[in-house]
This record gives sequence, structure tokens and C-alpha cells, in this order.
Amino acid sequence: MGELLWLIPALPFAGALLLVLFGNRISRALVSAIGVGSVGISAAVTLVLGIEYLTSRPAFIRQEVWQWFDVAGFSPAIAFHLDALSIVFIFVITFVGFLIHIYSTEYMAEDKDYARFFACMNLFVGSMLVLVMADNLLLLYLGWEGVGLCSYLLIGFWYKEPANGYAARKAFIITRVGDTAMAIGLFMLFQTFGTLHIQSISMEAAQVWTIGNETAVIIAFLLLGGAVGKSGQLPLQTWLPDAMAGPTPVSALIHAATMVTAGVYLIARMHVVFELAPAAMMAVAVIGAITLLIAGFAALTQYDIKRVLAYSTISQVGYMFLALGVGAWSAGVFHFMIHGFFKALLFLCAGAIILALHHEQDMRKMGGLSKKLPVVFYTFLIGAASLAAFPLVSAGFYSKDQILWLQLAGENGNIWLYLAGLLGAFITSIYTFRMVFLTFYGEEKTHVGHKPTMAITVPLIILAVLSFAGGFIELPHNFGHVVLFSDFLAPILPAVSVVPDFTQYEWMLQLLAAVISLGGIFIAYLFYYKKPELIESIHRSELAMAIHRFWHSGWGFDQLYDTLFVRPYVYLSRVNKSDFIDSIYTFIANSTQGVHQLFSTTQTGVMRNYVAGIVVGAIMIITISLLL
Amino acid sequence: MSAIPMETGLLLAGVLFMLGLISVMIRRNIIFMLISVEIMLNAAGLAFIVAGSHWAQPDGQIMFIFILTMAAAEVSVGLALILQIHHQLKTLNSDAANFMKG
Amino acid sequence: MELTFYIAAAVAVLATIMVITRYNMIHALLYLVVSFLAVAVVFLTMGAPFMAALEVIVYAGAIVVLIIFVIMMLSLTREDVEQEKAWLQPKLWMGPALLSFVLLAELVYLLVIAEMPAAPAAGSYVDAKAVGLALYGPYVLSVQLSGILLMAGIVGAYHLGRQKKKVIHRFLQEKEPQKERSAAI
Amino acid sequence: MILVWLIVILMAGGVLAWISGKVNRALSRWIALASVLAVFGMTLYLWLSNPIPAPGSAWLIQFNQPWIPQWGISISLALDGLSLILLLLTFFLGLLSVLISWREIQSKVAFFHFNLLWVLAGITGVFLTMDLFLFYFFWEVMLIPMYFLIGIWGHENRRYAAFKFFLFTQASGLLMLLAILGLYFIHGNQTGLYTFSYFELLNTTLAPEAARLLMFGFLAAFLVKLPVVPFHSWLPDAHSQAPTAGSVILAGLLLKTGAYGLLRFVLPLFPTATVEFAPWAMLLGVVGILYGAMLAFSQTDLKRLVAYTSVSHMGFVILGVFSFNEWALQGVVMQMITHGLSTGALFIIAGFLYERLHTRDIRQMGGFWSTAPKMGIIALVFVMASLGLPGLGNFIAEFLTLVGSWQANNWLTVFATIGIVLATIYSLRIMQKIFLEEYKLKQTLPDLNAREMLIAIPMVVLIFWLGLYPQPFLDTTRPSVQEQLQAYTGSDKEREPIARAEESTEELSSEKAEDAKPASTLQISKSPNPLISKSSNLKP
Repeated sequence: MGELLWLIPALPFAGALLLVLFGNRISRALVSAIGVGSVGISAAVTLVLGIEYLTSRPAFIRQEVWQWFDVAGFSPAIAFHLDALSIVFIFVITFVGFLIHIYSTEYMAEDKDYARFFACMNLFVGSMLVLVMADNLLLLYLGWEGVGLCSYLLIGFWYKEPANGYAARKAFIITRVGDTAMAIGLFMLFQTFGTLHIQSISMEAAQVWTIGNETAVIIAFLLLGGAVGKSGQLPLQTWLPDAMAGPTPVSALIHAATMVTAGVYLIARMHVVFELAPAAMMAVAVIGAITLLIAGFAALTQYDIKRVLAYSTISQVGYMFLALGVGAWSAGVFHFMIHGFFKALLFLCAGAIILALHHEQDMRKMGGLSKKLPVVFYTFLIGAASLAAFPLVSAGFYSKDQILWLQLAGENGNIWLYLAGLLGAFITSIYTFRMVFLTFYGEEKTHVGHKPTMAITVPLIILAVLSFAGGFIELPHNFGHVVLFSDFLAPILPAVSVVPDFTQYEWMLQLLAAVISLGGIFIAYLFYYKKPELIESIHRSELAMAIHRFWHSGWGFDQLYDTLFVRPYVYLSRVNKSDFIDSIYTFIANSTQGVHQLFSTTQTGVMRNYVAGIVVGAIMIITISLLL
Repeated sequence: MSAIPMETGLLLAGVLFMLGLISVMIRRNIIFMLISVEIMLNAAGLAFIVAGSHWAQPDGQIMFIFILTMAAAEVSVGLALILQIHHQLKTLNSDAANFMKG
Repeated sequence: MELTFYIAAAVAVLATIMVITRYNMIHALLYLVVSFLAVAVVFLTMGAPFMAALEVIVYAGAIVVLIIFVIMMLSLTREDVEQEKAWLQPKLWMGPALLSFVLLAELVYLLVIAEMPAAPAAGSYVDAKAVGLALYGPYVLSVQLSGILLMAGIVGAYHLGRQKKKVIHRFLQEKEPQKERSAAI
Repeated sequence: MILVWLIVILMAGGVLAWISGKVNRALSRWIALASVLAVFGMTLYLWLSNPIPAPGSAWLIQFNQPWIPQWGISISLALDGLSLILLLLTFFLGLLSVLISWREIQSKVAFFHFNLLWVLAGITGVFLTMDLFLFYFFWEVMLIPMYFLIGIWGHENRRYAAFKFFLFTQASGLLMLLAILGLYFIHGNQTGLYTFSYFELLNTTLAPEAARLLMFGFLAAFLVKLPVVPFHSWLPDAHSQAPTAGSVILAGLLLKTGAYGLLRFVLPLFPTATVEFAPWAMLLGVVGILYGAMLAFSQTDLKRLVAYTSVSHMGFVILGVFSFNEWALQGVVMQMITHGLSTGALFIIAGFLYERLHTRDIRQMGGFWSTAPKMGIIALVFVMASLGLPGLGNFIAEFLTLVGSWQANNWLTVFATIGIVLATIYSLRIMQKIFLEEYKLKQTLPDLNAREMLIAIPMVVLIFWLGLYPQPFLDTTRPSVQEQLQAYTGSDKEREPIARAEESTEELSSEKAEDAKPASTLQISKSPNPLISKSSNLKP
């Protein structure tokens, strides 16, 4: 069965190729069939391989398709590698991707570039699959950049609007900044190990480096740079909110299944290197903590429903980084999976709402939709509950709780990180339910047009079920103690060692987390449903409004980068448009010409002058010869 | 015969040459310029003769013959040019023929 | 002999001065003939009778006649003399004259400081035979070159002297001659 | 002898095309096409027949015929993997140049094709000759027809551009001539054998001071041709003013002769002097990468923009050449090929647009995707190639170069890598301004026709091939690259990573030997312990 491995990424690529070549000449039905079908078959193959893997439990399956190139021992292959970690990612990518594709058939039905949309989506899924299945870092880099390209194409999908193009370029360029760091990391890895084969590096790293080795730390930081770029973490998070310019299924795909989680994957995949670099680990955790707070506060102030979700993604990925940073690998990946489900769900719901409200994204113009769009409402509620970590019944509770718990109990844990996480959870539940109340309650402000049909509702329901039930495969020790997920990942990702003293307090912390979550929901209820005048009173305060504006702009990062990098670069480039080096040569040419003109004035055409010149010359020569 | 010092002969050549030179520089009439050039050539020839006579060698005279030849050729070509210029420009003003002006 | 030399020299200089100050071309040419004849006398005193003869024949004869022919062909009028007068302003004289005098002064200085080697004792008379022997002996190549030069002179004069309308020299074709002329005058 | 034929066919074809123009204009196009096809076919046949170099040397075919024996000048041609690949590129782009000129060139058609073929012949000669005198001769042969191509069929400012191009290359070429003569005399004084033969001159021992001076002579020509900042300023003018075919040949081939010269002459002839100069050269490369990218960003003339991207990309070449290791050099060779294709393609697209719009100003373009999606897709592919997207040829080139240069100099490599970000910025601007945003024109822009697709499709296929399976090209050039590095490998071997790399080669090759059948490329590790299973997989 393992021979089918290559089919998983190949199918979406094939779909994309077909759509690029023939997309404009075939019917929409056929386009959908190719677009959805290729990802669907890919998902089916994943399922088959997953079952195969679960039953036989090999350490990994590797398939080399062909040798990419081989230069003086640098010989990466186009080879795919399947192990527990990649299965989780492939599973999320293909299944969630498949659902999003189905959803898109309705969402994009009216668009005239239907084939282009599906071609890009297929390419996106394919690149992401290459990324997570790559056997070596160079192939991973191929997927990594491919994902960047597809995000560019899809964010700028409605290309007629210059703002969309700007957002698309911003996404590509900012992630490319991270990629550059990562590329340098790859050079260093290659210099140290003579290969970019992930398994070989993981195996040899511990022998080559001791813990805290300087090279290892630098490499880990560089890889972190790449991860931060793709995952929208501080300081490269600014592209993600703008990436909402694309169609909503694209946002769902970027945030839930692909791209954003690539950074998490990279860190988890290269965990051996990170474990040897405690400083980088700490940095991962701190970046995660700061990002989740900043993004959470920013989400509180957004009015565009998709921007709220975008900031919530940044924040949730921050949780994953937090988990990875303390060595809680499987907790991070678990949260990735759950987040994949509920974030896809939330985006798709948001998409359904936007479609229903004639592409209205401002939450202030929504309201009272719970009656009009019941399926969307209930599924959205489940997703929101999961995002806000509603105790006991939502999957998000279990995944997030595990992360918070390990901040304290894990050996690399830290009380400040824990508090940050806790505060983040509080804010998360506030902004999540702010969204719910603003959108679904209150009076109806915009007329509901398009009612979602099967192609939208079925994916929503499936995702809702997953966001609800997905958490039960991994339950805390004191509460069911189901460890299916971490067991599954155990051969790849070492478990975090827990400080035993803390175990007895675990239930207290869980209770605290539950209270925090419920408290957040209550505050949202109070401010946005029960007593809206409270909000208005806050809005009257000058200071609060200043903070509001600051948070609304994403903590001013855009302006900062604008002043620090963009404008100087553009200015320098514009100023030097005609190339000052050229003017050096022009100067040489002009001065030659000037001298030439100077001398050519002596050529008067008057013969007497020439004779006089000769005489003067003769006198000079004779005088000089006399004097010497 | 050799009583005449060479300096005197050369001085005469120099004075004649100088007079021709002045004339070339002040004249605009192209025929006058040609005449002045002849004077200068003649002066140069004189200098050769003086030197040849001083050393009692035929070389000076031979040089004079060459100068003579050259002067003849020069005058013929020069006069043809003058005719042409007069024909084209209807003037003998050498300043008018300044097409080579830079 | 010496006296002859000095008189001839004085005549030559004076005649040349007259040449360069005349406004009328024919007058100037006549003085030029005088000058050439005086120089021929100088040649005689220098012991070069053959050269004196050549000077008379070629310079005073052929060349001057040639120039006179051309002047006649151009059929100059009194206006041209007036024109010449107008062109020869005294202030124009100053600069060139100064330059030439400087040159002359340097020449004289050079002559004075030069250490004149003593002339050979033998008389400086060089007859035509010696010249002819040298000419067709060591200098035969130069004689041939002179022949070529004369040939080129003849061909050039013929080519340039033709007055066909079509053969306007390309340097002269470029611009409108009328304009140039009026601007020059 | 086949090598002589390559040059002779092109030259004769050129003369024939010129003469035949008197009879019929179309005839000269066909003659040009036929002669380029002939040489392309011959080279392709050479490549596919996979000639094996004689043991101990990298040379595949050699031809030697004394020309002026008393001065030691001979018609000495030799082909190795490097020349072979570059010839393939030359004739491929030559073929495209003839095709793209089919409609674009309507005046003095016959003379145009004469010049085109003679430029190609000159380039072929440069890639083949192993006699320095002949090399200089061909160096000039390719210069003059190019001057005419720009000066006669160029755009509005063509005279200026042609003069600039000529002066820059000629002045630097003369310095090279001086250096060649210097080498000739030094060698002659030492051995008594006055010869221009490359193989003989390789054995010259040079005093350090002399080596440095001579190296700068050669460098002058090659760096100007490459071009390296600050000698690049002829390039934007020449590129933007040349007709499309001229730009393609300039960018695709003429610049490569500079890189080729560095590889073929500067590295082996002056091993010590180049090592001394290497950090500066690499610095120049990095400056070029960043500076070119920055200037490309603000250009409004499409061809000028692409020209500055060439400056940026050629920075990688010099960076790689002066890293003195196989990765970097293979990267440089790849860069030469892929840059020839990708930039050539961008110029061709600019040519297509110019034919339709009669402007190169990107401010007047926009939204063309909606009417010309095929062109958009092709442009997208090459824009992505130009920014180094993995999977396309340029990525392999840039990555290998940077991997190699990292071994030589860390910080410069870091800055060079930043150049990739800048490449993204200018590349995306091309897409944005031309194909995206609102459609502004009154008339509809026609999409690519069959002839234009015929030009574009092979390039797309090639750039993907180079990106996904470049091994055939790398294998062909490997022996010659190693040969050029011979003088340096001694010191390189001592370095740690390379020793490691060699170890892993052995491992991998032994692995390959076992997994000879394609079916066995699949590994399923059964062991529950990953560490053991991994090691068992890698060392069977």
C-alpha cells in the first residue's frame, strides 16, 4: 500500500495542471469534479494509508520518487516520508481541504474565474502536502514556497482591486522574509551534516552537538524565523489579517489546513534541533505567549468578522508555539488539529454569512441571524465554543487545557507563560462571543439573501461534529485519561516530562481555566448583548478610544514596518531610479564631450588663425628649448 | 665669395620668411595668402642655399630644387582650389570658406 | 661681391615689404617678381648660379605667370582692391607682426649663440655639375618622388579646376553657399 | 570537425541569408531558421549520444589546426560538458530569436538575420575556442553584429544604447587583449614556446604581482560583460533599446560569455590571485544582487526592469564563481542556463506586449490577465522563476550557489539571501502592474497566438524540467566543473563539511546500489524504534 504515497500530493497537482491547461474549455461541473475530486481521492488515499499505518505501526514509510539532483554529495530526492506526525497533518490537510473544496463549489459558483480558483486551491493543497510529507528539508522548502505562491495567488484572487494585490504581495513578501532566514538555516544544516535529509539530521544532531551548542542555537533560531513567517507570529504576523482579501474558503484553507500551520509543523519536525537549543525553545514559547496576547487584544477591537477570525488564528497558533516552546510537542500538534477543525468551521460559517449578506463583512451591520441561518448559527456556536474552550463539551477545551497545564507542570514551564496563556484564554472567549452576539443576536440589520444549500451545510456539520468530538481522543489524566493522540505521536515526538508535584493540583487548574472561559463568555454577554450601553460608556473615554485604535490597527505593526522598511526602501529605490552609477559614466562621457567642444571652438575655419597657432606653437617650442 | 658670413644669409632668409608669415596672417584674400606662402617657401629655399654654400656642398641646392618642385605643384593645386572657391563662393575671402568650423 | 649681396638683400626685403602691403594684386605680383630676382642675385653671390637661374625661370617666371593667369581669369575689379583695403586694417597688423618679430628675434638669438664652425677653406662655389651628380646619385629616389608629386599636382589641379556644375565638392555641398557668403561679408 | 561545422554553418547561413534577402525577404528568415535548426540538431545529437570524456580529462571533442604557426596561433576548438550545455542554450535561444523576429522585424530583414547568425557564431566560437587569440577574435565577432542589432533595429534611443554597449565591452575587451598578450609573452619568456594555446598557458607559473595584473585584465572584460555593479550601466540601456531578439540574446547568451570566461579562464589560469581577490569579488556580487534588485523595483520601463533583474541575478554568478567549490560552480552553471531561459522569456513577453501596445511603460498596462490569461500564466511561471520559486530551474541554481558560497563566506551569503526577498518584491510588481488590477485599455488585448505559444511552451517545459530534474544537465557539466576547480580542491578537501559530504555520498550511493529497482524506492520501516530503524535504512 505504501506505493500509493506519492499519489497523495500528486493528485492535487495533477488536478491543478489539468485545470490550468483545460480549465477554460470545460464545463463548470467538470471543473468542480476535477478540483474537488482530486483532493477527495487524495483524502481517500490518506485514509487508506492511515489505516494501513495504524494497523501495521511501522516507524515510517518512505518512498523515493526520483533523485532530484546530486551535486558533490548534496543529493536531495523527491521522496515522501510518512510517519505519525505527517499523518496527522496530511489528514487535516486533505480532509479539511476536501470539505473546503466542496464548500467552494457553492461559494464560488458565481465567479467567472471558477477554474482558476480551483486550480490554485488544488495547487495550495498539493504544496502543503509536499511540505508535510517531504523527506528532506529542500523538498520541504519547495512545498513551503509553493504554499507562499498559492497564498499570493489566492489572496489576490480578485485581482482587479489593487488592495487585494497589495495584501497578496504583502503575504508573499513577508513570508519570504521568514523563508530567507530558514534558507540560511538550511545552509548551516547542510554545512554541519552534509545533507538535508530530515531523518539523518535528527539522528546525528544529538551526536554532533551538545545541548546549547552555538550552531544549534543559531540554526534553531533561523528555522524559527521561517516558522514565524509562515505561521503569522510576532514579528512577521502583519500579513495574516490582510490576507482576508481573498475569498473566504481561501481564508479557511490558509488558516485551518495549510500555510499557517506550516511553522508548527516545521518546529515539531525539527524538534531534535530545537531540543538542543534551549534558548530557541524559550524564544518559541515567548513569541507564542506575546503573540497570543497581542493578537487577542487586536481581535477584541475588530469589526470585520474575518479579521476577528484572522487575529484569533494568530492567537491560537501562538498557543501552539507556546506548547512547542515548552517541549509539549504532542499538545501543540493536538491543538493544531482541533484548531484546524474549528477554525475551518468558523471561517466557512463566516463565509456563509458573508454570502448571505451580499459580501458584507462588517459585524456592526450584522445581527439577528440566528433565526435566518439556523444551521450556520448552531455550527458557528459549536466552533465558537471550541475556540473559547467552553468547558467539558468542546474539543478546544481539552487541547487548550493541556497546553496551559503543561506550562506549569512541564519541566520547562514557567508561571509567566502560564499566566499569559490564561489571560489569552480569557480574551479569546470574550472576542469569540462578542462575535457570536454581534452576528447572531440583536435585530437584523442587513437583508439575508443567499440561503446556504447542501454544499455549504454538509461541510459545516461535519466540521462541527469534529470540533465537538475531536477532543475526546485525548483527555487529561484525572479526567478519563485518554491518550490516543499522544500515544500515536509518541514514536516521533517525545512526551514532555511532568514535574510530579503538580499533578495533584491539576483539577484546580482545570477549574480555573473553565472559570476563565465562562467568565469571558459572561463578559461578552454583558457587554454585547445585555447592556450595550457599557460599551458606549467605554467608547466615550478618550484613553480607551486611543487604545482601541491602537489595537484595531494590530498594535501599529503595519505602520512601524511601513516607516522602518517599506518607505525607506521605496524612497531609496525611487530616488535612485535612474541609477546614480550610470550618472558617473554619463559624467565621464559629458566631460569628454565638453572638452571636445572646448577644443572644437579653436577650429574656427579661419586659416589665418591656424597660421597664428602654428607660429605661437613654434615660438613656444623654441622658447622652451632655449630655456632648457 | 665666402666673405659673406652665413649669419647674414640666414638672417635675410629669416626676415623674408617673417614677412611672408605676417602676410599670411593678415591677409584675407586667398590669392595673397598663396603669394605669401610662396615668399616663405622661397625664404626657406634661400636658407638651404646659404647653408649649402657655407659648406660648399650640393645638398643645399638639391633641397632648393625639391622646394621649387613642391612650390610648383602647390601653386598649381592651390590655384585650382582658388578657382573652385571663387566659383562656389563668388569671393576670394578665405574666411568664407570656413565649413570645417567646429 | 659683398656689396652686391647686401644691395640684393636690401632690395629683396624692401620688395617683399611692398608685396605684403599692396592692395592691388598685380602690383603685389610685380614686386614679388622683383623680390625673386633679388633673391636670385643673392644666390649668385652665394655661388649657386644654377639655382639663380632656376629661381628666375620657375619662381619669377612660371609661378608668377600662373598666378597672373588666374587673376586674369577671375577678372578682378576695382572693388576688389577697395575690399582689400578694407580688410587690411592697421590694427590687424599688430598681432601677427609682433608674433613674427618674436619669432625672428628668437631666430637671431639662435644664430648669435650658435657656434659657427669654420667654413671649409675651399671656395663655396658649387656648380651645376656637382648638383646634377648629387641629384641623380644619392638623391635619385627623392627625384622620383618629386616626379610623383608633380604628377599629383597636375592631376589634382586638373580635377579641382574643372568647372562642371555637377562636380561640386562634397564639403561645399552640405550648406547653402549663399548664406555663408553673405554672413562672411 | 563537427565543432568547425557549427561555426561555419552559422557564418555561412548568415551570409546566405543576407544574399538571399535580395531575392525574397521571407527566404532569409527560412535560411536563418534552417541553419540554427541544423546546429541545434547537431548539438542535441551530441548531447543525447552522451559522449564519454577521455579518462583523466573533461574534453569530449577536440579540433586542432595551426593557423599562424610562427606566432603560435592555432584554430583550436574543444568541447566539454560545460560548453556543450551552453551551446545547447545558445542554439535554443537562437531558434527562439529567429522565431520571435518573424513578425517584429520588417525592415532590412536579410541584414538582420545575417547579424543574428553572426552573433550566434561569435558566441559559439567563444564557447568553443581553446586558443586565446581566437577567443579574442570571437569575442569581437559577437560584439559588432550585436552593435548593429541594437543600433539598427532598436527602439527610440538605440544609437545611444548601441554606442554605450560597444564602448563598455570594447574598452574592457582591450584590457583583456593586453592581459592575453601579457600572458603570451610571459609564457614565451619562461619556456621559449610562444603560443596562445589555452592548454599550454595553463602551465604558466606567474609571479604574484604579474598574476594579479593579468587577472584584472581578464576580469575587466568578463565583469563588464557579466555585468557586475558598478560596470553594469550599459546593460539596462542596451536591453531596453534592443529588439526582442537582441534582448534575448544579450540577456540569455552574451552575459553568459562573461560567466563562462570567469569559469574557463580566470579560475584555472590564476589560482592564487583569484583566491586573494575572492572576498572582493563576492562582495561585488552581493552588491550587485541587492543593488540590481533595488533598481529593478522602481523601473517603469518593463525591459529596463527585467534588465536590472539580470544585474541582480548575475550577482549570484560571481558570488558562486568565487566560492571555489563544486556546489557553487554547478549552481553558477545552472544559473547561466536558467537565467538565460527565464530572463529570455520575460524579454519575449515584453516583446509580445510591445508588439501589441507599442509601449514598454508598465504604468500604461494593467489587468491583462482578464483578456490574455495564457500570457498571464506564462508570465507568472517566469516571474516566479525569476524570484527563485522552488520547482523551477532558478531555485536550483540559486540554492546551490548559496549553499556553496555559504561554505566560503557566511555573511555575504546572508546578504545574498536577502536579495531573494528583494527579488520577490520586484517580481511581484511585474505581475501586479501588468496582469493584475483594473483593465485600462480601450481595445482588447489579443492573447498569444499559435506561433507565440510555440515559442513559450518549450521554455515553460524546460524551466520546469530544470527545476524538477536537473540531473542530466548537472551530470554533463560535472567533469568540466571539477576540472576548472582542480587548482582549488587541494585546499578545499581539508574542510570539514566536504569530507562529510563525501561520506554521505558513499552512503547514498551504496543505498542506491541496493535500491536499483524503482519498486524498491519504497521503504517501510518495521522497527518500532525509530532510531534503530533509521540507521538500518541509511546503512543497510
